[in-house]
Amino acid sequence: MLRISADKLDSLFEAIAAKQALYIPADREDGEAEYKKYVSGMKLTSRLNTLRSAKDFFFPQTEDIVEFRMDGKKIEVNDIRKECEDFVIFGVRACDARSFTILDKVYLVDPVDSFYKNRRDHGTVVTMACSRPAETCFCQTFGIDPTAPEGDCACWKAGNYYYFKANTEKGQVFIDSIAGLLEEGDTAELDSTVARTREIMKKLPLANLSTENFGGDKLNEYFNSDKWAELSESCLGCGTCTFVCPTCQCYDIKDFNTGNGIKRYRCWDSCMYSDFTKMAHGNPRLTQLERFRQRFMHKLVYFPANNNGEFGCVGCGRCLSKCPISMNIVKVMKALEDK
Amino acid sequence: MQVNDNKDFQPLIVAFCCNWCSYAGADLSGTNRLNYPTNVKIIRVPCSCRVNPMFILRAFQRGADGVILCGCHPGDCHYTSGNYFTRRRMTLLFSMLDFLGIERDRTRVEWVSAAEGAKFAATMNEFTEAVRKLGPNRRLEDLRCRKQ
Amino acid sequence: MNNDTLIPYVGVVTDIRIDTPDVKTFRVEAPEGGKLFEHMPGQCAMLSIPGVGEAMFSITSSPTNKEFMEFSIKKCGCLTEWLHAMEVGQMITVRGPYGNAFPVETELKGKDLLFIAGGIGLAPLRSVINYVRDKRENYGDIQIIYGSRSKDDLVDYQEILNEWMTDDGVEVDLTIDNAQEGWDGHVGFVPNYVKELDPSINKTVLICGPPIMIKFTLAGLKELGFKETQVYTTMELRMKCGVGKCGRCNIGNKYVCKDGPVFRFDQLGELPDEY
Amino acid sequence: MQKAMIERAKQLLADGTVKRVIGWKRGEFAYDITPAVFETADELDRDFVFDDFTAANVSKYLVKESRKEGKVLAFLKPCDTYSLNQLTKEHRVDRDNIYVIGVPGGPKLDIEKIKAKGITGITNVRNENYTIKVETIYGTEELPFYEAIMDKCASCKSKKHVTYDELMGEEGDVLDSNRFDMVEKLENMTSQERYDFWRSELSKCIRCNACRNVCPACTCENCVFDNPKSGIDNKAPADSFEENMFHIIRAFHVAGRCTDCGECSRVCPQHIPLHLLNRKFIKDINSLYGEYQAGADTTSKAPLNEYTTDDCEASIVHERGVE
Repeated sequence: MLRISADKLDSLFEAIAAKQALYIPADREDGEAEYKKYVSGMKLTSRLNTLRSAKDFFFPQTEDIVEFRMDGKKIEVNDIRKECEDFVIFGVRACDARSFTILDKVYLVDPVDSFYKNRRDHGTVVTMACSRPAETCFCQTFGIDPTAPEGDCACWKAGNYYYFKANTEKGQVFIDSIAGLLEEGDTAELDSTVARTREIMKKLPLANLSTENFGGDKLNEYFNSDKWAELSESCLGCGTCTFVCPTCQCYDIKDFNTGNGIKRYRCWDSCMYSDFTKMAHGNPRLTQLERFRQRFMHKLVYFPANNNGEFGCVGCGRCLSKCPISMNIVKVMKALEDK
Repeated sequence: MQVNDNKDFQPLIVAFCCNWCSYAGADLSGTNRLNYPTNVKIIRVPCSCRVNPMFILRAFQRGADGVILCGCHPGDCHYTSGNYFTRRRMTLLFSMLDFLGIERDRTRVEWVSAAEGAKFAATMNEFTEAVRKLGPNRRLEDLRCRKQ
Repeated sequence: MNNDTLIPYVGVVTDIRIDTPDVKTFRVEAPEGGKLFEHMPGQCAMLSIPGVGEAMFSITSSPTNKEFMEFSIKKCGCLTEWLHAMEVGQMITVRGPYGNAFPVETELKGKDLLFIAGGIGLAPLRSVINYVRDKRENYGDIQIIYGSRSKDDLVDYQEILNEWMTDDGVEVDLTIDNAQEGWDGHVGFVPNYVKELDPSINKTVLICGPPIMIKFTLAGLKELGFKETQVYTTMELRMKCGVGKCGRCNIGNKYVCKDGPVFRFDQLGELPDEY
Repeated sequence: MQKAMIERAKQLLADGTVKRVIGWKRGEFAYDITPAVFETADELDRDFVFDDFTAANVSKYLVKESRKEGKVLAFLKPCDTYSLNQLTKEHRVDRDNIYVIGVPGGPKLDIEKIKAKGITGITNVRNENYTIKVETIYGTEELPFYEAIMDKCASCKSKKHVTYDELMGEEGDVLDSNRFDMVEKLENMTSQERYDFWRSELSKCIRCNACRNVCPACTCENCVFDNPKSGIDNKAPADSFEENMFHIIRAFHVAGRCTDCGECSRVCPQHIPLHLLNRKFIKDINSLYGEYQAGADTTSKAPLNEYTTDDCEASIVHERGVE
């Protein structure tokens, strides 16, 4: 298998960054990690994952869609889309890599979202296998193997080496582009690392969480569950869970008057917000109970109903650690199952 | 920010003037043919107390380089006490803007009575000059609103 | 790059008709004339005034009209207030068509049709009614039961009087909520009127109106012997994208903008009660 | 303490004094505690928790809970009682419908601080004589208690309960805290340094509104940032201006009403030190208009709701501090 020794990682990054923009998860002053554009000397974080998910690369928090020039009764529409430049995201975890396939199921189905597709076409995702999962991890619940991540190209760290394997054509192109720096090597150390990680995964506190009681066929059963009132009672109605979530894909479209034209932009929206479904004549989701229910029903019931049983969660655990009141999908799943 | 090399820069100043004193003061300076910069845009408000901190911020957002708030002298408010509240509010707001690193010379409160046409013109000249020295507002501007 | 569905076309308002004190009908054409796009009866479009907002409206004109599209809009919020303040010649932005349509070419073909509408609820049905009238040979009898608060609140009143009522095989029954001078027709709520009229249960029903009217009318229809599979309605929820991606107009796992807005009542029955 | 609280709550439920209890509910792990309402003794026995991680301020929930039928029992830490007093003053809660039991305050632990030390796979956290033993699937780690306490607890202003119907544990005092140290440090920087500091902090904002929604002083029915007619409901930090605007207005709107409970910074997923903005206002108010602690009582007028004729002029901002 192709590999590179850990001390040459910097030169690998340099080589990639010389050709296209490279983003790696790096440390921030407050101890969290976030994706940053690579500059010489930047180091990979030691944190398991970034605070914000990797969805930002394909579905940024805000983006301009179209511009209008208003002149009396006349309107001129300007398409301001530009072809995106090629970029590489290095070090995406297996959970986030799966989140891209989930977002694809929303944005790449007819009618294709050209803004998303543009970025997707130009981005190469290099994933990084996990070896030290956290207590909040439950990706295995959704059939994700963190020791064999998806993405265009997968990468493993074992001992003193980083190993690479292409999963897609794009990944192969990526490997070919850095082939000069890689060397063939045996995988004994890699195999033992993977085996060790698999043992750790069995010990994770959420290892036994299962989706067998969820899916599209549970719609009425769970929608009418009396558990929602209790689960949602302390929800603040903030958007933290939705904004750190790698699969939350809802957006709002808003206009901003710049004084010399109107910019129409889209931005992340949260089903937890009171104005999410508010109309001139009323709101079908009047209290936090309905909004809270919508978020979890979407991930556990509606999404699988529309996508052959695939769930809208990847078990990255971000909402578990970031919710201000520690209410999260794991607690919801356990409460709903507990009849 | 380099000071003094902005000779050509003409700052946009937004002046909120209370209807009873300062706006009349501005009127008087006009009828007395006193000069003050044309780039001072006056917004008339019923009382200086009407000015919400949001107004100040939005003026900056929409391209103002300096914002000045003019009201009746303390004790002379048409509504008895409006300008006293303004004074506390704006003190705290300006202090906060300063705390965030926004140049403190971009904001000012000045009391101008209906009889002080000369003071109004002088204040505007002085304030415009102070802002001109600072250069364009970059720290509290909205890039989307920048004129292309 | 292909044209994205989020990027709208520009349309020109070429005529504004005042229907009722709070409903106006806007005629929209492409700047070079003609329609902006083709649609089927029941489909919707996103209208917007940039800087004010964007919202979904049903297209009230029939697809058989080849020159323009019409939208009947009730003044009830921020955007609609702006729309009502428009003058002829004003440009607006339009994108669409969105959603499914009434199955006029499949399930409704050859059937006797019963339209029940209340207030502005006539707007989406008008498209179907005119479509069916223009392709008269494909459909059986047509009955239209339409009610409103008062005579002044009847949308498209002139068209009803001059065109629909004069057609052969079209029966129009109007009602208003409270008696009023100059009105010698029926007085009473739509649900009761439907029961009084006792329509044949062989008819296929298309219903649209305020939720409370739909609820009671449906109960009444069931009493008369109608089945849920015979009744169609059209829904409305807050929408932003129109293509089932922005994630807010869902009822259960169905998106009103993409899987709707037209639903048959047996389909709605399978969905959670959140609309 | 936890046991005594559960017993007392059960008594009050049983004798009909209260109908509901608001407190904290245990979570999946040792640290993920959720504010919750308990209605039965069973629920209390099973889920009620009061430990080193119950940092959440539950007083805002009383806005809703106190309007329901029947009295609600609230366990409040000293800092939480300030919030409740402030809410009482603003008529946002029905104080007569709340039975307050004062419970000892922190310092509480901040799990983020433990995780920032690279500790992961946490299965249990124990406090043994102010040494924290963190059990993880990778082994046990130790660290001194005070290295992992909440920022808000590290600069605690008071251990005194300002309102209660009953007290459990010992009453503390108002402390001589160091809470303005960081504000002062920033004031002594140059304007450019301050600008850079806040830009790097505020640019992290994802506008999740957690700081606003958790704030016991933010109880407007419809926030100006959610109101489509306000012209500023832009929902996202689309420009650096939006970030500044949101946080200035958020802090300004609670100026003179903020009790400095520190919830805004606690809940911020991006660790922005939002409490510094609030503290700047508190410090200014104290120095310009006299010492004032919001929530210390239920009768005094808020500093922005009153004035004196000899208040300082706004130009004072120009005259002091570093340019």
